[in-house]
Amino acid sequence: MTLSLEIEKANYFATAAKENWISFVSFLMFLLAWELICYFEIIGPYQLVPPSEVIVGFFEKLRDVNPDGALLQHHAVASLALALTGFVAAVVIGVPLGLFMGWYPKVNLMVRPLFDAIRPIPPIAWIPIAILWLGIGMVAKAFIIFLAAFVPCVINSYTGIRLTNPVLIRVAEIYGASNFETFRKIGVPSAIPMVFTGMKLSLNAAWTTLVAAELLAASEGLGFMIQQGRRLARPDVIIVGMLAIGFLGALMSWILTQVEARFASSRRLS
Amino acid sequence: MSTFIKKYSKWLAPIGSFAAFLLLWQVASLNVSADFLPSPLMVWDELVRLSQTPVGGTSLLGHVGYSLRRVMIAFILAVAFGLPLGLLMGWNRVCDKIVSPIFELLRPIPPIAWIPIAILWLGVAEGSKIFICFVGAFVIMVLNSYTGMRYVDPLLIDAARSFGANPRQQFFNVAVPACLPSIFAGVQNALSMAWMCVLAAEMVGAREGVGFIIIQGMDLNKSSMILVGMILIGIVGSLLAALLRGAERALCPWRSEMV
Amino acid sequence: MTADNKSAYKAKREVKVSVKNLTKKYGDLLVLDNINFDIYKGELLCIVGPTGCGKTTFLNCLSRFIPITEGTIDVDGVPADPHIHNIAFVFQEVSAIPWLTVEDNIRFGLRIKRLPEDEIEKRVERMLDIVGLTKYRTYYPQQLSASMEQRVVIARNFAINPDLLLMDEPYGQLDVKLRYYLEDELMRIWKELGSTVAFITHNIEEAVYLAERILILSPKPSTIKEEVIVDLPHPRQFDDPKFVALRDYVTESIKWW
Amino acid sequence: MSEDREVKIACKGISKTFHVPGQKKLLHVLNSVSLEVYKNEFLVILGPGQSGKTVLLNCIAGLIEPTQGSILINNKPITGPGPDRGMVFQRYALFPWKTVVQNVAFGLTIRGVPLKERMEVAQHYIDLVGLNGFEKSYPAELSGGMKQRVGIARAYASDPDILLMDEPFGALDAQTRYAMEKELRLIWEKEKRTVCFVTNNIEEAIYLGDRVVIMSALPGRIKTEHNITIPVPRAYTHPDFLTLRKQISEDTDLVL
Repeated sequence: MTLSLEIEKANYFATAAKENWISFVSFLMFLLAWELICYFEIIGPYQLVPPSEVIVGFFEKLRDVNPDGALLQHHAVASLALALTGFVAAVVIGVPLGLFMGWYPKVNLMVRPLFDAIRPIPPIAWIPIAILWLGIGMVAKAFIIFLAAFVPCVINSYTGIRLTNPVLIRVAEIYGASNFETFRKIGVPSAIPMVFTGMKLSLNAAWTTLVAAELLAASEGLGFMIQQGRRLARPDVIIVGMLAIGFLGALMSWILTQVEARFASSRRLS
Repeated sequence: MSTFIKKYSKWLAPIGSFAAFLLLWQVASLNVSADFLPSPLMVWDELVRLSQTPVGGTSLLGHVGYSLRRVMIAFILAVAFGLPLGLLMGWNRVCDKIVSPIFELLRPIPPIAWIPIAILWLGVAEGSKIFICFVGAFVIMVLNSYTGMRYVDPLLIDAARSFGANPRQQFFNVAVPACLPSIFAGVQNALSMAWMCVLAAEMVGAREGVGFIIIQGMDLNKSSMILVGMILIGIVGSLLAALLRGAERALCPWRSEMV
Repeated sequence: MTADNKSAYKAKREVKVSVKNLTKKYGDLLVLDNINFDIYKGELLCIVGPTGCGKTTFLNCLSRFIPITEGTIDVDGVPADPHIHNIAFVFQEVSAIPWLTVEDNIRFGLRIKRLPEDEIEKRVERMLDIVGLTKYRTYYPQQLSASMEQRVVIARNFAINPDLLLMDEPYGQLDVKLRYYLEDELMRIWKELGSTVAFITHNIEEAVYLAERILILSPKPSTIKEEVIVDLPHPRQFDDPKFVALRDYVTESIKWW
Repeated sequence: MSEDREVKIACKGISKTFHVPGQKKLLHVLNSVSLEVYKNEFLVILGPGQSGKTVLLNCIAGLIEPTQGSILINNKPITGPGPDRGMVFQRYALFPWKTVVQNVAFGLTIRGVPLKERMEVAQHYIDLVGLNGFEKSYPAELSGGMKQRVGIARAYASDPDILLMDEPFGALDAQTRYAMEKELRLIWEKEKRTVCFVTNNIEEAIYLGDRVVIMSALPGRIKTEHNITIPVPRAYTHPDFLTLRKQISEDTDLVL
């Protein structure tokens, strides 16, 4: 009866909830240290600004287009729009492709050559050729983001369906189900948890690649904003931009987790 | 014939798929103008040319050497700091409570978003590039070793305790070996992340490295140079990954049958 | 075990499944060696063999999951085929589909068989009642105990009114007291629905407790070593001398430990 | 017969309640269990699946702290796990990265016994459980029965006074289980220790136990006790064996 051992371990970390004050204190210490480093100018004002100035900078950026020529919200919307288009396209194409590749060996043989060639090359390495092919506009960036998000979707859907419990496949076969019916009724549902993992990874990849693309060639977006912040030695703009990128990335992942939880609870995926 | 296939089938599939890819590329390059998509042969000639004449003052191999040096320094530092921190956070509740708030603040920021501030702090030279690769690899190393430690089977810890093992023995003799598989997964992911970050850093501002080559190709509008760079990046990346998989199989023999 | 009680047993029964010189080789490793036997309509046949006698391979051949090297398997005189015949299989591992409720699990096989909806609903209600899970119809498998989950699987398999129900040691991991209870329940369902059941197990006492007839497999390469008729009324007592004699007889034939 | 025998383990009013994480309700698993185990006695604790018998065993092992009550070994209260009690687990709990001989010698490694001596002791117990020839194998390469032999050898090798066995044969098929029961009884006759053996299988309890203690369903408490006087080696279909089995079968609860 492993019940007792799991409970002991869970209690070990759960009862620690009342020790959250340690986290609170350590976070305060971190901010304090940061404030003091700037106060005593251990790192110069042109390289680092204290948290207080970052907060001020954040509210300013919501109203002031300087120095990069657009409000924070505008950059954020531009980045989100671009990342999500690439991400959604990758999911819509990548997930079904991964599922079919995992289930039907013939499909796998057909797609494998192209896929294995793309995979080892990091998405960021595609930026130059994409810009050469599609110019520095939105299309090139969307293509790069699509590529970045596409690979994890395919890999995880492929792995997910190949890890289907063989006993359940036999359950369908014994009742005389066709291969496609077994794919639809057993393969796909059991792959769903891994598909969601893949979507989270590809969302992360899309968001990372977006920043890279905006650093290199963009006229708007959070990546462009922090690059301008560097060119104009405005560490407050850079840090605000970085925190915004981090926050939005985390927010999108959190939303995806909620969708998965609701989806799984309705289908009780263990 | 069938025994031949069975014996070499492990190699046949990758070779077959590579040959099919080359064919696909050749056909595609025929009906598209060369400066958009050069044929495999043109890229091969470019590779030969580049390996003789230096680009921006450094030979092709020199560029790869620069990139690898940056990746390796950052990777080793990330493992040296990230691995112990991750294991400790997973094992000790207090340490987890102290570090995780700061870690959770920095974790969602993609390593590439650190490039501007890194250049501001450490200039365009080696320092900022190594720092960016370090950030990327470090976060992944901490995460994988932390998760590995938290998912160690409590039964193994209790087995050790039943023999009177003290906490130090439980940690070193049982917990760490038990999460070796996730540590190796972390090491492999950290290296591939470092490899990606060095590209980004070099593309934003560098005079050497594979990232520089593909940006140079873009600036000179020479697609064949870009493709040479991309193929190099793909090959070196895969070699690094294969190297680590070999190391894992050597260091964890018990896993070889299971894997 | 005399010859006459075998012929008397077989005289009044109709053959449902007949297996003729079934042989299975993996490469040149012989696993099943020329197995011949029949299963009679509405019979509860138990097949028992020593550990490692190729029981799983035998089952996979019988259920057509893997091709057989030689020999034939006929159901009602026609070569067995899951697409034509109603073959059902209760696996050793619990095989309730995790993302389907109890009632949808039972509907699963019926839907694949493309039965009309009203017939499906009728059978689902009946099976829920027989296994006593009507109260739990909207539960998911993880919310049930292991024994209840196994009963969902049994209900799902009996629901399609199988020509042949194969059961691979379904109660192997359960509490002993629980196993007696579920074995009695299986007997009840089997009598009520009159299905043909082939129950395969390593547990000799379980085989003697359930079976009308027992086939004993030899060690690898396995063949039918012996056939034993169990002419005791159900439910049987494990301390009844005749039961104990039969159990000792079968144990001696298999004993390797 | 039990007055003059030395008491090895004494459990006094052991209760255990778990806070189930995520739910507010408390789970009462043990309800003031008192039990004495005599020196070199093969005691079997029999109970249905969910009866807290494993938690009781873990309390004796010191891996779980009881909410109330105390446990004395050689009349001294225990403070936690210790090498005087060796444990065999249902799910084996072997170290996958160690070979068979390294697993068996684990207890001695923990105590810092020099290598040469460790290997000799480990080899003795590997021969005792019939695993010679498998010293260099990894757990992943062994069958269920062989894995449990490693578990038994490992527990014996650290020379404990007490062996605590948590449904060790629960995952084996019926025939391998008979083989392991016979094997364990032979090993125990050769190297006597005080044994606490937990199981839900009635035949196994009667075949192995000098005394069988029966626990109720959750919250577990001691219902009754039977002394097994059938001469060893015991036959599962012996009339006395069967009558005792019928009696005990009535005492155990059915948990659906």
